[in-house]
Amino acid sequence: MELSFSPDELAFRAEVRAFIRDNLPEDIRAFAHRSGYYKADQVRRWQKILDSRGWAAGHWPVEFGGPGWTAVQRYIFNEELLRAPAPEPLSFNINMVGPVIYTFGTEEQKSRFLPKIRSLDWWFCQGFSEPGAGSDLAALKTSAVTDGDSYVINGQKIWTSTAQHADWMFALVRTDPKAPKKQMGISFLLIDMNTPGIDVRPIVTIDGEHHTNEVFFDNVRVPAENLIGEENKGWDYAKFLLGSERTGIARVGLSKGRMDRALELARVAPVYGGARLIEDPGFRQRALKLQVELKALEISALRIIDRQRRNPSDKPDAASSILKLRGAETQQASAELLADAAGPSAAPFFDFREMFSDNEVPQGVARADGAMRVHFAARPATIYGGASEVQKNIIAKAILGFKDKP
Amino acid sequence: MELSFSPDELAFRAEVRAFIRDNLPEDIRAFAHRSGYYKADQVRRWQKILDSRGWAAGHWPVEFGGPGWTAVQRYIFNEELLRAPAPEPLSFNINMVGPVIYTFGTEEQKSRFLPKIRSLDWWFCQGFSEPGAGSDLAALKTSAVTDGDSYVINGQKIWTSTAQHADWMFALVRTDPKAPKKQMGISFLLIDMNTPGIDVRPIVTIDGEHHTNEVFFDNVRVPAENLIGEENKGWDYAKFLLGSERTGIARVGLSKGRMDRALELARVAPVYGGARLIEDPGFRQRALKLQVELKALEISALRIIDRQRRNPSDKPDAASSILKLRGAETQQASAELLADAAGPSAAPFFDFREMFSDNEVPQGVARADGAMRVHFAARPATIYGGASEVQKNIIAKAILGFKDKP
Amino acid sequence: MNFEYSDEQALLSDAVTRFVSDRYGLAGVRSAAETKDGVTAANWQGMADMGLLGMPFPEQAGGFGGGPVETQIVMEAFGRGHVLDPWVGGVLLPGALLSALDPARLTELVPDVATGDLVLALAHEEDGARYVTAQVVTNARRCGNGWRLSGRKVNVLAGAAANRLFVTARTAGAEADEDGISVFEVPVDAPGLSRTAYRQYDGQTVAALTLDDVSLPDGALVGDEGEAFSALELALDTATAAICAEAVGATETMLHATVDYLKTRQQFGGPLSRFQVLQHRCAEMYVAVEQARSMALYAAVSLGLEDRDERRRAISAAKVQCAESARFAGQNAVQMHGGIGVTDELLVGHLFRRTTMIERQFGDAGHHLARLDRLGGLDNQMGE
Amino acid sequence: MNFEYSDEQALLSDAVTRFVSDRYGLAGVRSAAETKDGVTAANWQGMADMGLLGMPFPEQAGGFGGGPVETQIVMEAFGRGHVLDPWVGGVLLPGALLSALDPARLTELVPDVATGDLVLALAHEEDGARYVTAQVVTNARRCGNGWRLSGRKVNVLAGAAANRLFVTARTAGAEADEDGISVFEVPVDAPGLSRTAYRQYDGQTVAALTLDDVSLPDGALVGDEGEAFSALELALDTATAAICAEAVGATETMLHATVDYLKTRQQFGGPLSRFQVLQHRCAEMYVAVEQARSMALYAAVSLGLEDRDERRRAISAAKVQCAESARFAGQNAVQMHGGIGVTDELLVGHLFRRTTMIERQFGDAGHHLARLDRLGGLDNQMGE
Repeated sequence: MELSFSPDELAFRAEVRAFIRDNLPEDIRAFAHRSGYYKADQVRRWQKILDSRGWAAGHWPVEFGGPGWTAVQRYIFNEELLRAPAPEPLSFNINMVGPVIYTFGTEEQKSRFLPKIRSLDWWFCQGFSEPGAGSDLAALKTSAVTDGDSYVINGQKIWTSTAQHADWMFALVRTDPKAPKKQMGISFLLIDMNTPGIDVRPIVTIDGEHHTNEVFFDNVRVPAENLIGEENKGWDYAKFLLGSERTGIARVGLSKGRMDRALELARVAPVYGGARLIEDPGFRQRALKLQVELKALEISALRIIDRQRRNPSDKPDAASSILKLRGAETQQASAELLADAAGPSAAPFFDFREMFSDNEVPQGVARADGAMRVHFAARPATIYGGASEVQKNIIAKAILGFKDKP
Repeated sequence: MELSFSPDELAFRAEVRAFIRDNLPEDIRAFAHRSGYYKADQVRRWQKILDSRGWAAGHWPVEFGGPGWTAVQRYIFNEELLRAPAPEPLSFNINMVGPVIYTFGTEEQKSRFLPKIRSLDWWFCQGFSEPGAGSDLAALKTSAVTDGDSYVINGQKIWTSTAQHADWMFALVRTDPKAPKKQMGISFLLIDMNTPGIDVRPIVTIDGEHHTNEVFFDNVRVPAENLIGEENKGWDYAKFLLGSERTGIARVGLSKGRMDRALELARVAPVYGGARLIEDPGFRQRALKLQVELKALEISALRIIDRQRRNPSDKPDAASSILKLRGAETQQASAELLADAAGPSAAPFFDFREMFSDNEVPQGVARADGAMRVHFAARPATIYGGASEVQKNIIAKAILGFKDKP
Repeated sequence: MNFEYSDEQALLSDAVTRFVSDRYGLAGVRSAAETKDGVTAANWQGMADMGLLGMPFPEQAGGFGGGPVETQIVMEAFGRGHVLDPWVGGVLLPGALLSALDPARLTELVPDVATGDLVLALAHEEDGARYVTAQVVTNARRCGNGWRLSGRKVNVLAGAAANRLFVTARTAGAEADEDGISVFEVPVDAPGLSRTAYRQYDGQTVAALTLDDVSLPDGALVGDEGEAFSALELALDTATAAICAEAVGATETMLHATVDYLKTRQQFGGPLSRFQVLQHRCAEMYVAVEQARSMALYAAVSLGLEDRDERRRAISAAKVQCAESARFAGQNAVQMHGGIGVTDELLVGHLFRRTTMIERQFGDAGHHLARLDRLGGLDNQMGE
Repeated sequence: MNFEYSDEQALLSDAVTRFVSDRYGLAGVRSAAETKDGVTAANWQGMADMGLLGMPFPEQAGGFGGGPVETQIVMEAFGRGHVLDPWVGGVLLPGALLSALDPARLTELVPDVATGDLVLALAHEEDGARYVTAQVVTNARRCGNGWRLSGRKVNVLAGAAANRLFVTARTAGAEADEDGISVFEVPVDAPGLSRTAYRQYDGQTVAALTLDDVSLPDGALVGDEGEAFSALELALDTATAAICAEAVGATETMLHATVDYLKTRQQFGGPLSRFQVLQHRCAEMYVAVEQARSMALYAAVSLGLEDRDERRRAISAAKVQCAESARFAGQNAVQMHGGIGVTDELLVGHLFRRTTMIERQFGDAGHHLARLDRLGGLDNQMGE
């Protein structure tokens, strides 16, 4: 029993910290600190830097360019990136489509896609959700009909984050509409986003930004060689993808980074009587309670990693639902603390899209311009990737053995 | 629009306060202050004092001995009792069986029962709940079979609070087991607790006390003249009873009284550094938040009373579910604040039943002996009289119009 | 005790509700986005026609004599329909300040405010002052027969549209002293004054002002020199009570929108409304809305109190409750809408941005709990 | 990083779990209620036979060399089965104090403690001291070659059963000074000492002591005069870590009991378990238990830290989490059981009384959050 990191693990953490300090471009660091946000080109540049260090894909097998890290090293690496903050390797590429390809893809697919996925030369987006399906993913309707050596795709995807930047999409499409169960008859396709017939339309979210999209397919032709695995087995690959590498989902480092920033602001923000916000009893109580929750969550994450190390299993570990559930809540709580620390300085809307070029905010009006954006952007954390309600259903069924369908 | 009490209402409040101050026996005041609790004989004595002042039954019609108060006066009266604290008129008598009798009873029943119900010469308990029925009251099984001029009762009641003190029980019994719906075939009977065949067995609750009981009926003969209203219509009378006089259910005064006591203790309890608990930031924040909640709840209660005054209706007002729900929560929160203010002084178990006479607590060990008892005794507040979950169902259905059965 | 609206109040409520439902909602969001200065001309004219722009002023000053309860009625309706036009910033807040500091000056202005020809604004907040009302660094010094002002003001409500500006400045004392704060009327075309409009996250357009040695005549001083603090605090408390009512209206709309959405939205083979956790969450939102409504009323009524500390306690308690209710109801409305709740396609997302700002406007829950704490809590029960 | 139990630890866990499930639960509540002094003789002997009474002491002292992780294993099992016999009060807490103050004296005692012949107790808490460790009014003054003690002690764990008492008393300083606190060994039959046993709400039997000019020889002083505070704090931190683990076990049992109850209990024509709000509440209880388990581990491991402030931060953070988890899980277990949950007929009601006491024992969440605050928060992130 040893809760602390070993000397080797601590050395690794120091190495990661030093690498970030020395190699993260200053403009990325400054922009993130100001906005809690990254631009697409910043994500690409940083991923190339990581790739040249061999750190682009922490949990990939060495033969495909992984660094051969332990689960603890992977955890440390992610947490350090989040807290720095520095961009994480794009999840669609590294955590999702990459593992699907090296597990189920052909040799040709592996050699064609994996290096470019790792280096982010090819940016992937995820085409799973559809309007009307909500959390019921398998209710998808987008159709793929075989025509010679191609599939012809028609339909619509929604909540397609970063589609506006993406070179490729990995998508679930319906290849057999007559299959007896809705989970059958679905295939997993890679779609070049430059193919004619694809229309990407922005969805603006409550943080005022354009992260996500609707994507329309009108007779889009996809070569059959872009099918992953077997036709009509796509649901299996999707389940594999959604269950993999969930120990980082607590994202404790992200919350810690927000807490760091909130305390930094609170040390200068005035309150009544000439004191600073950091001395305010209510603020301190909230910050202290959040520290305790984060510490508990961090240890819970490490406990689950450790258990998985000792009892490896292919099945997703239901206990990691704790990490998603409580992780999302603490991301929100830390974002809220940050917004509260910023106070009125967070009110002005900063348009990182530069869509409204006439909405010019005078220099110096606000010193905490990213705080409100971070607060709004944190709200979906309890919705996407399995909403909190879904995580509780999982715990109730898989861990507590409730059989009644709620 | 006038949120404050009118001069007349304020004068009435002053009159009630003065009456309590001048007439509440000192032993009752001292015992309640020490324990948050009353003994049965104290409840009886105080009720007689109120009755001789004409204040025993605030909302009864004047012809049956009510004082002719407005809804606001009734609210003020109850809140003053709770905050003093002084015993409330026994709910079983005054809020429950009394109104049923003067609304549905015969003239003989009215003249026989109402004066003794008002004066508490006859203490009533409520025989509704049964083992196995839980919140599903209408699933009751205790049977009443006609035999000449009597009913013969067999079965079992549970959660029969104060049955050990009661002279009478008002009970729901099944007179027609073949009725097409379980709500039909139920009758409302008054049962003399001295009748042979009744066995009262104590249930000890987590506060270590004996408030409630199981009551067993073995061929208990009840004269047919003790039937209220029509046979097999008992469910209607029970619904009438449960829906009546719900504006006092927030019991804000009770919570305020607990808060008063908690602050009193906090002014002397030491914390680190030579300060007192009342200066502790965390304690103050909790107390302040609770004050705000109580103020909101009080105004919500007055708003509902005012609306009912302007739009009288026979139907229970679903909005009063707010009062039960939030009222029970604030009763618990104030009890918890009290227990926390008392700290280790609340740990010793004080046995007001004197059942364990060898559990003698040395004088002076604890100065806040009732605090933990109050905390435990407050837990059922969210369970009895319609659990919090049931109140939320009521709001969801009756106010928000959700039709799906959850 | 009586919570009933008078006949006039009931008529006002109906009229404002109709006005708002005709013109605002998502349509109002779009028209507000098209304005440069945050005022939708046609809607502002509509408010003038209904008498809303003169409502809070005494009849002898040419207003309609509405009090805090009328403001509460208007703001609740504005909240329900997400009215972005700056009635609080352009009418109520500066009006309350002038009414306390210099009623005669207000009487002069009221007729043109009531027709919509004049939009007022109070420029008080400074960058980094957070919620400390007395934190005024902008300074005014006497210069011959007049004054010279220098400093910066931010987040000025109605500041982009205003054609009469009232600016707080320090004429004595140190940075956060309550004594020594004065109010000046500054012509919008005064040399040395520049203003920049920008949007806040809730879609309101506000302004930042820079005063670079702006020269003003002696008569620009409003009220007594250095004595503005308590009027300023009263005006801010008045505006706080107003946005408490706005929060009630906004959360009510979010609740109804959520209930409707759950009843309609099909998922896993049935409507979302069949899930008990969602039904219960809506029930809790309903409780939150009603508790906020009670405290918004309490705030409104408290504005008339003689005892200044009693008023401050009531306003702070109300803001704590309304902020908490807005937070709970807003966050859960978004959560239960799922993906669509975090977009700008439904009104609920816009209302959420507004209630999130209301939580913090004129002091967040922490600020007001601290103020309540300093004043010994409600009824001064925790005081000395 | 490694959370795995060693083989010995795994064996210990199995053995204690078996022992507890054989002897405790509701049966243990009844046997504890029959004792006068709070120790069930047969069960205490059983603990001796298993080596639990000597477990936390060094092997060279005749113990079994168990550390904080072993304590955590034992206490979690004790919590699961609601063990009322005073292992913390009679073995762990006074043992930790002696180990820090006077290891030689401990070595003398260990053999008899391990066999169960000796039950120790630390009499420290005073009436009205709340959680202030340095609040010691009981005084000891030198008198010839010895000492004379006067004062009162309350809520002494294992105090009714103990045959070796260790009492804190002030030899210098003012009421709440950290300096000037000393520990004395007081024979249970010392003239002037009286003790009264009574029950606490959780069913534990404790004692109040009155010391009326009790005369002690010079050798009664344990450790250095006036220097006991930091050992006392370490001992209390050790006991705090132990009851954190107990809370984990107790809440885990309450969770399982609730899940089973919901699956079994029929209401409105079906099992309660079909209600989604109840399922989700159980899921939240599960999260609460797991978060508490993580922090109980953190507390255990922190006891070995060199840096005293780091240890204090960790213990306080753990107590805050475990108190909050105990509160949430306990209150909801009772709520979901409904009426039967507030009676003493099911174990859940007894466990709830115990977890409610654990919340407050050795300092409640407010006390420990304040301590964490004084120490600048975790990692001293909020310090100067």
